[in-house]
Amino acid sequence: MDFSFSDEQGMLMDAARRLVTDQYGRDGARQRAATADGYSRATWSEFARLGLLALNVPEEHGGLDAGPIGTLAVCFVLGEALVVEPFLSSAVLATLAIARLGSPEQRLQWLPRLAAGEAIAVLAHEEGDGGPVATAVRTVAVADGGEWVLDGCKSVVYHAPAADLLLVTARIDAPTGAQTALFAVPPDAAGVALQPYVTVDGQRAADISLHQLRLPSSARMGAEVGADLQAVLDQGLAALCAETLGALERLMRMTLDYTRERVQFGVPIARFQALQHRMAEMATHLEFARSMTYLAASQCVAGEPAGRAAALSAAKVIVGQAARFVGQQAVQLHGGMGVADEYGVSHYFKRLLAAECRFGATAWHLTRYAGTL
Amino acid sequence: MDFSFSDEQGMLMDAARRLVTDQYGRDGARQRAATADGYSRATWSEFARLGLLALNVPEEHGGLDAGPIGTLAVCFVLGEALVVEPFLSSAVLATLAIARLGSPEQRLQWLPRLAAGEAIAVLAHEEGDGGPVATAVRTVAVADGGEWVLDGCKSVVYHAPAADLLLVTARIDAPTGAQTALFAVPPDAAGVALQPYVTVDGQRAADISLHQLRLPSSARMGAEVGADLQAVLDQGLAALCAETLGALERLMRMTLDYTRERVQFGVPIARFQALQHRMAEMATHLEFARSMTYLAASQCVAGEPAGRAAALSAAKVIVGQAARFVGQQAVQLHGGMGVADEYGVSHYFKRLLAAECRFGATAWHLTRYAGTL
Amino acid sequence: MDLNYSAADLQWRDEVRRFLDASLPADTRGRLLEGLPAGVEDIRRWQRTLYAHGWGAVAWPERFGGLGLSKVRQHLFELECATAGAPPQLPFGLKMLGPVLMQFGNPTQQQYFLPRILSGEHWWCQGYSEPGAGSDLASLKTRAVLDGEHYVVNGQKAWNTLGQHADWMFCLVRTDAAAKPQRGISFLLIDMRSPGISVRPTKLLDGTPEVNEIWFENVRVPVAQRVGEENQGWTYAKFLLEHERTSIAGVGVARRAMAHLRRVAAVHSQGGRAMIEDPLFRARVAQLDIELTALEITNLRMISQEASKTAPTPDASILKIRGSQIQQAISELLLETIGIRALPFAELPAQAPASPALPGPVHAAGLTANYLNLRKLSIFGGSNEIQKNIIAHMLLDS
Amino acid sequence: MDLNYSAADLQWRDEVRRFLDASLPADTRGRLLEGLPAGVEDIRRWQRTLYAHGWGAVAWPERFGGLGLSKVRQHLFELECATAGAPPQLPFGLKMLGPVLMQFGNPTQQQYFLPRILSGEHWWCQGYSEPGAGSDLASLKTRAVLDGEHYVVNGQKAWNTLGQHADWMFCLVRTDAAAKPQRGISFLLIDMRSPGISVRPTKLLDGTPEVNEIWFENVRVPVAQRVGEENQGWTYAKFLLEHERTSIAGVGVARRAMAHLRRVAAVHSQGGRAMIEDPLFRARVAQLDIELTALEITNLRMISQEASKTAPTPDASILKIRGSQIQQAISELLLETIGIRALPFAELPAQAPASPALPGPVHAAGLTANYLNLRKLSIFGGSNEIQKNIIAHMLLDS
Repeated sequence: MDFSFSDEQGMLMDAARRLVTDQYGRDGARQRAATADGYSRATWSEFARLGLLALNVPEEHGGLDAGPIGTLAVCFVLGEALVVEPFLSSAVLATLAIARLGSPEQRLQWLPRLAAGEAIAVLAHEEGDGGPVATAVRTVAVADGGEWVLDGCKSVVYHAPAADLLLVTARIDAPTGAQTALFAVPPDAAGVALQPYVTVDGQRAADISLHQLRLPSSARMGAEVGADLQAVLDQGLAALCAETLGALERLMRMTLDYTRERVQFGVPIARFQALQHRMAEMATHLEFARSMTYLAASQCVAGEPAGRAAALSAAKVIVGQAARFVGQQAVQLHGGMGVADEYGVSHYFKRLLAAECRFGATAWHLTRYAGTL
Repeated sequence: MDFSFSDEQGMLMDAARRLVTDQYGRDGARQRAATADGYSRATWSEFARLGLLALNVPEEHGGLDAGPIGTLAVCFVLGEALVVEPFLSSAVLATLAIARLGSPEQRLQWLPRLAAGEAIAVLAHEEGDGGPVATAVRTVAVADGGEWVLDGCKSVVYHAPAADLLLVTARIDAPTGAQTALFAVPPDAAGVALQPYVTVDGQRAADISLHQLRLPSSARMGAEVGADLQAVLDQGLAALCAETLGALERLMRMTLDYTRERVQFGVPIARFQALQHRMAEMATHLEFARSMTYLAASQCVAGEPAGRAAALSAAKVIVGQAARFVGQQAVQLHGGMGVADEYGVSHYFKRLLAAECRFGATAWHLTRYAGTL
Repeated sequence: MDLNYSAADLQWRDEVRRFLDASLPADTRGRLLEGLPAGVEDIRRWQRTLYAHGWGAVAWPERFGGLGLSKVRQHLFELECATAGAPPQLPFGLKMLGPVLMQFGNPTQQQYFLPRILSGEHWWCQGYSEPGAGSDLASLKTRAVLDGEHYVVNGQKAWNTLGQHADWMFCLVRTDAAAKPQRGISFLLIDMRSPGISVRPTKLLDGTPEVNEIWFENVRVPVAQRVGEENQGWTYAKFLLEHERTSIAGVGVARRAMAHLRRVAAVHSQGGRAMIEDPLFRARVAQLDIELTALEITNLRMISQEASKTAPTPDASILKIRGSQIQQAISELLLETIGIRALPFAELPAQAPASPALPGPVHAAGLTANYLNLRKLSIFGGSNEIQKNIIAHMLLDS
Repeated sequence: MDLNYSAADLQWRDEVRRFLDASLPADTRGRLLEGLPAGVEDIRRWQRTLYAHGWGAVAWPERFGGLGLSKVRQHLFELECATAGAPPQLPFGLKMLGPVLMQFGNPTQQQYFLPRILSGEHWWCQGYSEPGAGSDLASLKTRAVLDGEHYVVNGQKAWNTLGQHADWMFCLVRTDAAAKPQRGISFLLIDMRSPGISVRPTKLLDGTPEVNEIWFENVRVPVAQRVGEENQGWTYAKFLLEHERTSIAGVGVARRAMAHLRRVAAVHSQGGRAMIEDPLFRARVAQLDIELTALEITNLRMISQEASKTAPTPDASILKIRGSQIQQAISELLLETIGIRALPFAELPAQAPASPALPGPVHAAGLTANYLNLRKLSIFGGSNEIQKNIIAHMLLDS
């Protein structure tokens, strides 16, 4: 039983913190949200230079293979600063998917480029039906004369507008039952249409429609990918929890600082017991979220699938409820400053809101967990 | 739209208040709970003398026919003092049932005696399956040679140990479908067995088992009694809400008084903002409970059945949640005094707990209401 | 006790309904029933429509151009308007300043300003809060110094709602710096086109520029635009705050939102099932619907009993807290109804009937903005913490 | 980071399980797994059994007869004992006084008292709270005046847990009335059979006589029974309060209650369906089960990191609040599981394995008493309000 980070994980955190300090300053997230891309290519190069994009690249491909705990350490720091570069999308989800499911050629083709920041890949899986489940796919792939033909829709794919590669899941109806398959898809292929937009947390995403998209047979990654894809989705969820924990911790700190400074009725409002107790409750949510974020990552290292699913759902429920409570109370305790978009709280509040909705909302995970009782 | 009591209702409240002041003093409920009967026959006579037992007796039988609002007014006062005499059981539920469903002979036989406090009757309907629904009956009545034969069980019938008459519901399988029927049953009839006990709120109740209970055909009250029985049950629930409101209001007052007097850290604990805000929340629950108690009684006067069911469920949810919150917080704010059985809070807490469970628990009513959406 | 509306009340309700059917513009109605906020032009146009019908201020006494409605009928009017999808009437002139002028204004002020509030010609805003004095109004710092027939005003107001559109502001200023905090305040009416006023709109969480910072630099205000006595402004402000609270519960708006929630939950599916069929979700909707009923009955009870009150009560604070909580909770459930579709986000266009341009179902388009916007309800107009202080003091000091 | 138990930890757990299988009396186990509290004799017998096995105080250092277990293995020990249905070990001697004596007691005190705590020969109780000093310990009034080789103690203690069975009490008394509130307090060990002590048990909500009022009238206590220095008692009391909190979260007991909840909810039907099949109820059970997992991980994290702390943390207060809330919430759900069967009520018999004699299903018999009894959790040992004060001060002053 060990809750500490290794020296190597500590160094990763330091690297991430250096990057954030150098690149983000006080208002980096907001500045980036106002640009057309929604993120900074220069910062992305800096991620690569510091080796952070190789975090989930296997050692055989020159990566760090830092695993779920290393990813937690980095994502926590990125969450503190509300980093908007496609780290979770490309350097965690897509990189893991390629490393686990790509052919030797696909791995050689993409992993070095992803690690170098020369390409961005995203996993296009979610179809709006609830949770991060590998088998929840309605997009269909049909074999047709040595090619695959895909039809379907993908919902709210983060960072898809920036992607050089889409990893698309689809269902293949085989004699042994439906299988989930994964395909490498160039975003500019005929039959692929992106509807890009800004998300509530100021990031970029797109809905993707696939209409008679024809792919060569080599585009298929792996065979029956269910278990591996589930492991990738689980790591993504754990990483989202880590990001969210970072945002929660910073927002808690901001709220403590604000209430110590803000004077009403002649005293700092931190002196009011009702607000003190609220902050004690916020801190309690935060500590529970921290524990469950650690549990989520730890389960991605070692858990068997059923126990892992229950633990991840439990983690998402606790982190999601912390996001709701801490976010709302931080706004409330900031008063007018909390609801004015130009102050910092607003950005954290929206990031926490997005985290609640992504990878299955709180109610979805609670229901899934209840099914395991 | 009128939220005030009429002069006549005000006089009823005054009468009830006089009775409570004279008979109960500071510790009347606790003293009665420690006796074998669990209530005071002398007090019961006083109820009769003041005319309160004639509250729901029709005018043609010399009663006041005061209706649901008059009943609310009286029950509110009785709830304030945690009165344990069988007012709700006998003078509301059973009296209404006989008045609505009894034959002329049954009415003549029982109503004057009930009004005079010479007899106590109880309605034995609930079988432990949830809510106060006229049709939720598994006890069976079978016609056999001019007699009825009843088999079944009744759960937690308040004041049954004191009753001179049981009004028992049973299901009759008729060619046109199952019907609910009501029977007048002497408690000492062969085939009737009472298992008496004390309830959590210090009152007396019993489980009643009916085994091959043979009754003359004249024991049946009314024919298809569903709608009338439902109206009686609804008035019982409304009266329970009123009692509970009285208890809530008194407990709120006790908590305000206690926190003003109790000194910790050199000041009355009512000065602590966290406790102030808690009491503000308690008061808010109380005001919602008051409104919904009024609505419940008002619906019993004039509502059509479907709307009445929804309104009563809404009232029970609000009153039940108020009972839970105000009860728990009153205990919490009284600290050690709150959990010590010898102080007053304990008794109120348990009465509120019982109110939550009776006539369908909060969750049951919430689910029923959700079904009407 | 009779919790049913009288036949005459119901007649009034039917009259309101007929009027709404005939006169509420379809574009406005459509926008509001979809959960989108009213635009500035919706608000202006609706006030003109009401005025033309003689209903510019149904609550005002007849001698000032109102209908002198009972509180119960005022409630019915607001309920019917809100649930039908009518825009709000701006409270600043009608509910806040109007009653102050009727009570404390001189005849000249009454004759000039009241008809222009009624017609919608003057858009009023409120100059109370300051950067250092949000909940703590008594500590306000904006100064007014007498210079002949004018006050010269300097200072800054904050969290001013919709003042960027306003023609006039009623404003608390400090006229005696030496007096105790609540003394030495005066109540001025300021023409927003006066030289020296600058207005900076601030976006709320949802991106709408709904509040403003306003600076006064040597703004000259004629003494004739002072209401009542110098240094007695606190009295008028307190009077105003009490009148502001008549419809503070927001029952009508909450009922409209609840109807919207039930529509969206019946239409939007997650996991192949309409959300309203999910037992957990349905129970949460039921709980809120019940609380909303309790709020409405409590509101009616409190306004019905207002006339017979002998001492101040915490009624308004109770209604404000629970009203804001219920509206916020409905907005949360609406957000949860649509799951991942809550993520695409665009600021709302200012005018009816347009929805924000986003992919995905139309019913999802405004829900995130709505949720974000309504966070203000528990903060503005006296935060819920302040309201709880008020309740506790009334409970404990009585 | 590795949230799995080490192989050696798991070996220890298995050893504890084997011991429990072999040694935990079936009558005690049956009673506790049904949700009933341990009786006094259950507690005495279990301490003797543990002592005979050499496990009288697994957390104590080996030189005092303990096993010197790591915090993680202490957690495992308590978790396994609780979930198997073992009675609690009384904390007063083992967790509270024991560490104080080891740190501040003289060798004579250590040699006399520690082995008798270990064996269960001495039942200890705590003399801290007073009628006017519940949460506010520093204001205590019980006086001790030096008279030759004795202190003469006069005063009253309140909310004393299980002291009616106690042989000894450790007690805070005021020895210098002139000093500041937290100075002038001494820490005495008092033989409960001393002349001048009277004990009045008080029933809690469920009817069990679990706390006492205790009066001291000229009770003579040898100076040799003072721990540490005169007037330094506050230091020892603080040290003790910190040690009291190691297993403050109550994870084991909560896990046992959760298992019980799931059993009862699977067995008890309402409306023809087992409660666990009701989606709303099941979701509430799931929520609590998740919170309990979060509590356990948080507990493990906090005790794992205790050694590396450089400053005081609010950890113990967080665990106390959430632990008590979760236990109380489980007791509420248990109560709701059985609906109307929560109404029949009888006080619990004091001894295993009897349940109260009530009609209705056996599993329903103790649930109301359990709910009532556990209301104390958020009050005794520093109310949750006090704990929140502590958390806030640590957060805001750091």
